Amino acid sequence: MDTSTVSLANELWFVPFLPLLGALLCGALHLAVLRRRKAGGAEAPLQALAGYVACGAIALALGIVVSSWSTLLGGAEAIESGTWNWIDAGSFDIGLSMVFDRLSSVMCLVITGVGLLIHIYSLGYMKGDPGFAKFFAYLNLFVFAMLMLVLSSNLMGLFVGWEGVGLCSYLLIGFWYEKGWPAEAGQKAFIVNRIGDACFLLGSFLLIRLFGTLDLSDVGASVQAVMGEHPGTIALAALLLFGGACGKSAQFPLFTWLPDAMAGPTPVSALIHAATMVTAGIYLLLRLNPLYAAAPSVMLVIGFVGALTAFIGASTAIFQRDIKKVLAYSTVSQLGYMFLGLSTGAWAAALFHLVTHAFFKGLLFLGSGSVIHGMHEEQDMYKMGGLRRHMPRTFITFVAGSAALSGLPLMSGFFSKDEILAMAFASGGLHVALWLVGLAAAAMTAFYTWRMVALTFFGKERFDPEHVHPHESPATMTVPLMILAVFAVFGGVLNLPAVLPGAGMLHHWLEPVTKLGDEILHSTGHELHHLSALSEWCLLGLGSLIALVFAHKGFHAYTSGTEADARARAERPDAVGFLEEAWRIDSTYTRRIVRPIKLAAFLVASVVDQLAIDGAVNGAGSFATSLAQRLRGLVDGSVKNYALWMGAGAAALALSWILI
Amino acid sequence: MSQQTVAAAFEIFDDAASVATAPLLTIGVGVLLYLVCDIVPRLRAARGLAFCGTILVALFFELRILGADVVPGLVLDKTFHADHTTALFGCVFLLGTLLAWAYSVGYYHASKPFKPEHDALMLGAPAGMMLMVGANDLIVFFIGLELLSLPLYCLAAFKRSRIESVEAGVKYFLLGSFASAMLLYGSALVYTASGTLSIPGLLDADLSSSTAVAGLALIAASLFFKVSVFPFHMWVPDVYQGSPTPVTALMATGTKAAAFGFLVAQVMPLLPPSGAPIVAVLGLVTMALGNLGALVQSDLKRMLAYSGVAHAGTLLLVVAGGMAGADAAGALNATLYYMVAYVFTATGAFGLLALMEADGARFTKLDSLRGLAKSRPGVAGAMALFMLSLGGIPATGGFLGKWFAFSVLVDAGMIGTAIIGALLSVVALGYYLRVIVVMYMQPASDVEPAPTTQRPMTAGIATIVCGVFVLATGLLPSLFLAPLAG
Amino acid sequence: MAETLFYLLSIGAIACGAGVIRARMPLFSVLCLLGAFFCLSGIYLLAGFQFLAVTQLLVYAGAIMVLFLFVIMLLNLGDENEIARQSGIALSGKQLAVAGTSAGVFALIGVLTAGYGIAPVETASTRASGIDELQTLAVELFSRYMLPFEAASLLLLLTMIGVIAIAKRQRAGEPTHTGAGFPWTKEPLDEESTL
Amino acid sequence: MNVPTEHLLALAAILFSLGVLGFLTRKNLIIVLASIELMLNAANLTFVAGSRAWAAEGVTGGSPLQGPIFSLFVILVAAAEAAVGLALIIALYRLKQSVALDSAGELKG
Repeated sequence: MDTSTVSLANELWFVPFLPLLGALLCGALHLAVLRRRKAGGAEAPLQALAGYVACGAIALALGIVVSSWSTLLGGAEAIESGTWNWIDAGSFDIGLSMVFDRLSSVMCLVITGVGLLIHIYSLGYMKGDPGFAKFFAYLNLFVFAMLMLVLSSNLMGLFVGWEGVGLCSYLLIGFWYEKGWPAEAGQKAFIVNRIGDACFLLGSFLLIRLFGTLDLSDVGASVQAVMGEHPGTIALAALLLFGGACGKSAQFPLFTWLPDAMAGPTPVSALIHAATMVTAGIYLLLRLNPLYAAAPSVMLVIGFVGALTAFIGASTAIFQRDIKKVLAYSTVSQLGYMFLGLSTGAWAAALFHLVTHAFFKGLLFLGSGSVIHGMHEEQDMYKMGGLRRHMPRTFITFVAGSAALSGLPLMSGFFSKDEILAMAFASGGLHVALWLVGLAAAAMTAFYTWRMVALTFFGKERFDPEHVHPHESPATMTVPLMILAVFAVFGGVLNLPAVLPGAGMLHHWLEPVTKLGDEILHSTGHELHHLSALSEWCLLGLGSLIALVFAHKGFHAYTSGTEADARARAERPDAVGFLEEAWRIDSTYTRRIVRPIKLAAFLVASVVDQLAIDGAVNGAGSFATSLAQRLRGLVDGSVKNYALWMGAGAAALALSWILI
Repeated sequence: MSQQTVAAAFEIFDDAASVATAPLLTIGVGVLLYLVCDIVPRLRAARGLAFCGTILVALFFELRILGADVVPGLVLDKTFHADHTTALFGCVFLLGTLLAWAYSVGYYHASKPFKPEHDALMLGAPAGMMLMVGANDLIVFFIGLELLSLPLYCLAAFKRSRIESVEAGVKYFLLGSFASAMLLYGSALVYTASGTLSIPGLLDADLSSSTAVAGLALIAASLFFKVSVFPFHMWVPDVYQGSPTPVTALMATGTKAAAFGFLVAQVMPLLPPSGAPIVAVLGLVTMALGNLGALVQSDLKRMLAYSGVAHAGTLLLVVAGGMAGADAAGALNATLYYMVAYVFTATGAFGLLALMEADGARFTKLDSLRGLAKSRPGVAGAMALFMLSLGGIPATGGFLGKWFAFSVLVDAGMIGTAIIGALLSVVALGYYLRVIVVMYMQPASDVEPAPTTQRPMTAGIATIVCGVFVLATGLLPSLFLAPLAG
Repeated sequence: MAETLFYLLSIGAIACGAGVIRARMPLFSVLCLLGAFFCLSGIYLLAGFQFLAVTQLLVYAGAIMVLFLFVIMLLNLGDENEIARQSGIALSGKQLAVAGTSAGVFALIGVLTAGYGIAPVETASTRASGIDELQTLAVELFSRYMLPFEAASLLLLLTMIGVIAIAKRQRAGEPTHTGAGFPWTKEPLDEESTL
Repeated sequence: MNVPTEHLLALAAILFSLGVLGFLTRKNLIIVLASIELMLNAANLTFVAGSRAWAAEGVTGGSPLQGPIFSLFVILVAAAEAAVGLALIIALYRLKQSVALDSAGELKG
């Protein structure tokens, strides 16, 4: 990086480490709580203290982020902290520093800003929970890991954060483990993510092989030099890293964990599974934009995956009954849009959507949390209805968020989504087909969003008024909602379309980061095409039209109640079922992949049995367990058998080496 | 003539040799001192001191080599060598032995009268390990191997009133002797083909004849037995489970590290490159078997044994990478780093089990850990840390070990193998997480009262040391890598 | 003459080896082993390795054999019922096939070595005093191989300690757990030693 | 003695595979132990054959001596191994009143 535009600032280390300190303090407070509980003392003051410590840590981090950001506004390209020489292995060194540049500043503002609001919200939401202090410890730990992820100067440090957020996500999804299924959902999330992480690691090894470094700026700078020599390796590395992003950002085919992750407390869903962690994949691709620019075939794959995910997610959300499931599938779908944007080389558009999505989806999750809180932990929308009278503040903010999500004109989501779609349209070729898919998904988005609003807040009250008394949430919860609502409505000004005055702020802001990627795209002839003002206006109009029409349809069909669903179920049971179960991808995994493997494993295991093992072992349960159970027969306790394997193994090894 | 002999001996035992063998001699003298302390009634109180003192003095000598700019290198007519790598290995062996010993304090009940014998045997073990990694001659290696193995056979059966322990000893002994016989026959074949037993000599010799290849294969097979690789791994779960837990800790870590050290540093360059795919397949199968085996265990010791098998599979992939042409120094460093991290992690995990057994909960079933986070948060926290490290979560040593291991594979161009291996290691996290789930997310079992009795201070210190090293290997790798780079 | 003797001794060694693994009684097996040692010792002598031949006889025949016989007597393994229970082969047909094949492969490896082409040795016998002259051996052992030599002494010491600790007669009152399964699930914990 | 090295090696190979066969098939621990000794002796014989061949090749220095030295160490270790093995057999016999191999089969899975 050019030193003249970089200023040194060691205070950047505090940005991630303040939350870490907060996490440690909260952990200690949790232990103190446990001790006091055993002694029978009052634990509430300690719990409350933990909450304030956690919020304070995030607030301080936000303070540093804002002051550093003002330095950037003053014209600096990046601020970098001193380097910590992490690994020094002679030929291969990794020095870690915190880099606060145009891209990470935006991410940090979102993480600490939205994070602080969600922390404050949690003060109210988690009140009275016995694990209050533990919750904040995890939450702070998560923010630490996420900040590490976006601030690290190299891929290794990024990966530490990457795994760290996964771990915290696991801990937080399984937070209410007493219920049983959250613990399982947490494990599923972690393990599906690990598949992606394995790809990530291998991708980074390939980068080491290509560039001899993992320093992100060096990698970006040296792509151009080697792209002519090793196009295959570059594409493979890019693809593997994208595999990692697929896991973390819940893209097809690894998205199945995200809906299950809703087992966690709602603030967790808002912070981790909507606003921040799931966008890590987008961040990774943005950060490595020169690499992806140099691998056009991978870019196309990303576009397909993104569009497909957007479509699957949106169509699945249509018939969900659980309000958090609607939002979860919606998140999957919106992340798909971001990847679609990236695949066209519209880096800024993807980041723009990431930011607006953090606002409105964070808002919607928190709003749904407020609803759930007010409805005594009820998540089924069929048992809601007419809530606007009972919780007006939640209602208004929720509607604002929904407007943004569905892309109603002039809302933040409208601009960001339209920019992605416009870019896809402008790219021409296959991207036009992807644009059509995205357009269809946008229509469905408008539909399911307003269906959700109608089912929740309008129509008859479908709950039992004897037992359920809906009430508005406390101010700690509603104030963050209102703040987020303001951002969700007006966030669009960050990056207005070119035809409006003050356009493309974010685009210009990001230019230093994406310069290399754009250059490579330019040199390979894949550069961004610009639309004429007329076609841009047309696209904006088309987007507004679709959003308005389908929002109206969705709202209108469901204000009266749930009859529309019942009718659809009666007429097309198969189609509805198919959509409800997320295109049955999860069960397809079981049927198409797990079962044949099981069968093959069974065959192999029985052959092995025939050769050397007496007595079959009863295998049951999942594929791995049943295979493992069969393999237990290998270790049957008989020395003779072990010796036979050894003798035969040694003989076979010797023979094979001689013969090869 | 006799004068000539003495002169030859003095000539060969030069300054470099004395520096290189100082840790070994310390151990030898230490064992004798320990026995003297045990025999003389007045000195019995000083036995612990003798044990720790010996280890610490030996550790000092190893650190002296580690810190020196000029290493002794090949000494004693090229039969032994000492450099930064062997010194670091030596430190790990000594510390591992000390930790295993710390966990053994207060562990034995019925066999307590024989505790001094136990300690003497344990004290001799690191000498065998150091001989193994420093060996540059098959004779030296063989004696080192036996110096390690024979005491371990006895230690495995040390709870001689329990059938499980004796059975573990018998199984380990029989299969170990079989492996030794293969090693000897293999060495004999290699010697017949090449006329030398020294590794530098073998590096120069032509080893392409089928005799030599068969001999190398048998040597490799016996090493594969020691490091527990398919199809030589089946003894591991039985022996680890049956042996006294502190002995298991030593067996699982030190033996494996020493055998891998010799395998990667000395044998790997001799192996035929065309055999690399077979070794890679063995590694993958081992990983699969280890992980799947661990998945269904309800006994923690057994689960950790299978997990150790899986880890051995990962490292065997490094060997395959080295055979296929990856940078040999890189492969050795990767192995060393992996093993450093693994030794402290696994010793800690096994040690905590020993601690809980000693406390009175005389079993190592997974269920007996239920609710541990509430009853003993410290033990649970340490255990969780070790599990995360074994699972390869960043900021722990286990992660960096895996990182280096897989980067060797990619360096060798074995990307397909690397992908399968990385995916297989995904499965592993399932059972490590289960331990954490059981400790943190399940209510205490009502059948078994929470273990509460004596907690030897040594075990506490050992756990802290393990924990610190696990984190240090994860966060400050330079500490361990810097001496190797120079 | 020497050649004939070698082949006779070879046949004797193989026959004794077969006897070791075919014997019904452990005692007979061990005696066959003794025979094999004698034959091999003779071969070493013929090949010019006097010291090795002597050591073979001293250590194997003199020490190891006595140990074997001692244990057989101690455990009273000559008893007819015992033999019926413990002799024989505990393998299924498939396992036997695997064992036979593995052993066959090892033999094959040895035969392969026959083709590797070191010329027939004619000059070795000209070395009158043999290859392993005691003096040269000693020099080598105390110089080049001093480290394994010293380590071997430690090895013997530790082995002695270990063997004593394991095989020593149980003290009265020392609990014994012989049950099937995991005794600690059924029995009370080990009490403190009742030395 | 004017015998080709190959014959020595072949004898060793036969003895080794006999030992392997005994080790893999027999049930009685004493006989299994005896089979191990047989294997070790086969290795020794191979060392002797190699040493003799390299001495005849005119290789000077320590190299032809390495074989017999290794053999000496093997004999030493064999004695130690036999002692440990027999001690373990005694320990097992105490608990199980048997020296059959399958009496050690509690641990499995």
